[in-house]
Amino acid sequence: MYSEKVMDHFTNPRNVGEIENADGVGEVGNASCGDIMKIFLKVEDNVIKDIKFKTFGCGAAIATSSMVTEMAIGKTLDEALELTNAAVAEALDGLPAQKMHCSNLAADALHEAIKNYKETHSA
Amino acid sequence: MKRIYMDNNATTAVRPEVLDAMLPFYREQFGNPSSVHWAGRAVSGAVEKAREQVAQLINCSPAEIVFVSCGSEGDNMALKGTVDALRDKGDHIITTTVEHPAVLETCKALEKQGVRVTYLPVDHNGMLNLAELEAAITDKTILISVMWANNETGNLYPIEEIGAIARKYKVRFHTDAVQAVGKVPVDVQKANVDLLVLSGHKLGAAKGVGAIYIRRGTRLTPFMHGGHQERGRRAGTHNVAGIVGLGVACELAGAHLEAEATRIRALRDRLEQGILERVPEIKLNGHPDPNLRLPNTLNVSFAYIEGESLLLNFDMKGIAASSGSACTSGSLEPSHVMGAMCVDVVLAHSSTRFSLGADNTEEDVDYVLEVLPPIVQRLREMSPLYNR
Amino acid sequence: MKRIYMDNNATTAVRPEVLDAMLPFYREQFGNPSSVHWAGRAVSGAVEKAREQVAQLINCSPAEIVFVSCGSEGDNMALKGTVDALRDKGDHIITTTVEHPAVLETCKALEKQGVRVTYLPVDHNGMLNLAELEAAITDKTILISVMWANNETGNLYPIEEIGAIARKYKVRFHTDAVQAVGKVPVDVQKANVDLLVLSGHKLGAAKGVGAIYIRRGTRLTPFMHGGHQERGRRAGTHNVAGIVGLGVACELAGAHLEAEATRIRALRDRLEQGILERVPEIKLNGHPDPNLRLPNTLNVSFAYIEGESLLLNFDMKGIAASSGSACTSGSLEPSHVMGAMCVDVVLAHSSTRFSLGADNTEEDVDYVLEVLPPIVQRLREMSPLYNR
Ligand SMILES: Cc1ncc(COP(=O)(O)O)c(C=O)c1O
Ligand SMILES: Cc1ncc(COP(=O)(O)O)c(C=O)c1O
Ligand code: FES
Ligand code: FES
Repeated sequence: MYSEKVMDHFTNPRNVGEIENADGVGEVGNASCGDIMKIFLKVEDNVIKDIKFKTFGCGAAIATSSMVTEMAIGKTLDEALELTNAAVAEALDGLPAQKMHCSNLAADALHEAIKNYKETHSA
Repeated sequence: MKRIYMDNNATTAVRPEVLDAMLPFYREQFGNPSSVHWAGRAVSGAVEKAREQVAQLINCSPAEIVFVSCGSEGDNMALKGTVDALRDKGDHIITTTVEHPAVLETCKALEKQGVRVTYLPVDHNGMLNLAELEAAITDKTILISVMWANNETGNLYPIEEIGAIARKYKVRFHTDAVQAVGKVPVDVQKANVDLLVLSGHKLGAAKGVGAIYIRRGTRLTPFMHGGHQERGRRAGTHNVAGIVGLGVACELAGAHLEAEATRIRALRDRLEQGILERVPEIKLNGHPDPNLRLPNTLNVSFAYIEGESLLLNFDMKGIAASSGSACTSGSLEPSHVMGAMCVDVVLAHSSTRFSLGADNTEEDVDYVLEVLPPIVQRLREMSPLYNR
Repeated sequence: MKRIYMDNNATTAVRPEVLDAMLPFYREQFGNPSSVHWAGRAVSGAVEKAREQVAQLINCSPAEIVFVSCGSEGDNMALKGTVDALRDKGDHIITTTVEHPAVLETCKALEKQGVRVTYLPVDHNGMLNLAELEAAITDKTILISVMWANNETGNLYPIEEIGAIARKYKVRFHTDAVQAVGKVPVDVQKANVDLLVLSGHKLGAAKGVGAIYIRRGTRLTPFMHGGHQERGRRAGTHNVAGIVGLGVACELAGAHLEAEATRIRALRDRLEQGILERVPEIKLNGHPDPNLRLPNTLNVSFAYIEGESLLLNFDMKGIAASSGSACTSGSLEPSHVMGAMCVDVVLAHSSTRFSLGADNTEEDVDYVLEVLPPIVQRLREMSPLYNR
């Protein structure tokens, strides 16, 4: 059902955990439909220096979370904002059709975290 | 890698004796049992023998057995055939919120045709209130349909008592016994059921064959129209090999029922106790008394984690189980059975069913008990809902 | 004793390659294709491969194939599902008087629900008048259902032309192709059919499996309600082994279609010519041009004698064939197909179908030609209708 990349990220997820005193935190999804994603950012000079996630969800949800953290780290906030859900799914060599809704969360969670950073760090 | 199959409520391996019995009917005795000639004759005898074997397991007469293609067909036939046959008598069906989709979706389809359906709720343990059932009966009630055992929790319903209520009010009684037959004693006379459905692949026969018991004198409109097979009650060329195998599976199940139930119950109890001891923050789903569940079934929820990722991790260790999570179902909702029991939706997503079978051993159970706790812990540590 | 099976329109032996392909799915790859774990995954790939093989044989896309349990189920699904889905558009079905009971009895059941059905007559050769078909279409017509080939006579119907008429009037077109698929080229695109039914055991797969082609975009209410299998179009656990076998049978049939049709046609023609030469006072049933019939089918009536006694005599010589006689059917009427062709009722009782198959040889044909004439003669001499 899942590609090798998905299984790899599911089995050995990158950047799992929380960042204490994170500069930005984003949370999307709700438990009733099966997935919640939380992303934590450490930002320096507009660049994502560190990123961690926690996810409640299926294999696709965990793999997309892991993948989005890998893709975002080292990017400027503006570059990270351009990451799309589709790009995450593509980087995982695709997801099964019935799983596309999970992939619609990872980039959203990242964007939420950036938004949260900008709100709390403006001015 | 070790492979441990604990998903026998989803489907079972065909038993070796069953497969052996089936094989001659593909290339040697391949005739159509409806045919007059040599190729048909041998075969029709084999179908009739299987009918006797099935009848014996559930204590009915062979003429009351009709072969069908699966449990779902049996349930469709029981419900739709009753509504069509008894339309003049009434338009009301009573069933439960925890039935298999084969019953629930059929009821929904019947509702579109104007049939009224009462879906009885269950309590937190998944059990019915029989006073409520009795109170739901009206003079328009034509059918009560309650499953013998629930596929997700293994809960056993009080079929004899429901049969007595049905008889008291002269309402027809159907039971989906797909999960019960072969696992626990099933006696249609004692239980006073009028219609009962079973499915081969849940008891060691092949996929693609099942049977419905139709009590003598029960008017039931055919579901499958066409040829005269099954005395006009089910059209379509007989799945001869499948039917022969179902007969043998029923005979085997009957011969070893008690011993096998005892053996499997001990394994299940060991698994249940072991998990409860080793993993904190879990919830047992279904009746807390394991004797009020099928001997092979255990359903537990692991707080904070989701079922599919749990199953995938089990799978990587060779363990096959199943989950009530929405993420494994193809729909967006977690198990309707968990919902009916008012299991918290997050816990419903992590509900995990272990259903043991003929091939499981104590070593299998111990292996599961060994690998399960660290998997749960690892997933919990990834979960935003979990706070140590 | 020699055993010569010439009843392949009733059912066929499972081909050895098909059985080989099926065997791993009973005890090794026994999982439920809907399951997430190892036991389910391998199996779901196998089901999808079979879907492609079936699709290829009839030139459609795999997503347009739904697996069912037999031809009868397919026909029930096509007709009942159409009526339910298109009830708002109309209430009229056009079919023929020579359809299989799976279509005819379903139509009769639908008539009880208020559906109007036109049963098109056939001529003495069993053929349709397409002008009559066209004239029967009204703005309430929701379905035309005409079989691709007749099971008793082997007559081939002009499906492409009927498809063109259906398209012209924008009426849905279903064809029962149970006898055609695997014997003659079947192309759903060319023929412009919307629904097509086939059955495994008529083409070397097992009994208990079939398929329905549902053209993309064709609204069809499910016949079997329940689980999400087959993308919600057919509930019930997949008959995995049967489906895998059906796939292989379709692939084999496609690979050898022309060569095998030519070979079998030659045998059938030899049998046909031989009988016509050797036995006086017989009548060929169906189209006189053997090329307008299935390559494997011959149906003849032997004046003055009754079919069951003929079959029993054949049987004593090891020959398996079938008859349109009432005495073999379980009903009191001789074949409705013979009736529709206005075959004299006494001749209908002696109508005898020889349907050849993969295992038949020239020796088989010659053996039949040798034993048949004296049997016919002996029975005629016992008949009060016969006066030399
Ligand atoms: C033309 C035709 N349609 C339908 C059927 C029914 O197929 P099945 O026996 O697989 O239900 C048959 C065979 O019996 C047939 O010959
Ligand atoms: C309780 C119950 N009823 C009905 C069914 C349907 O049986 P089948 O898959 O044979 O159609 C199942 C199994 O899936 C079941 O567990
Ligand atoms: S989290 Fe439910 S399908 Fe992915
Ligand atoms: S003559 Fe005996 S059944 Fe017809």
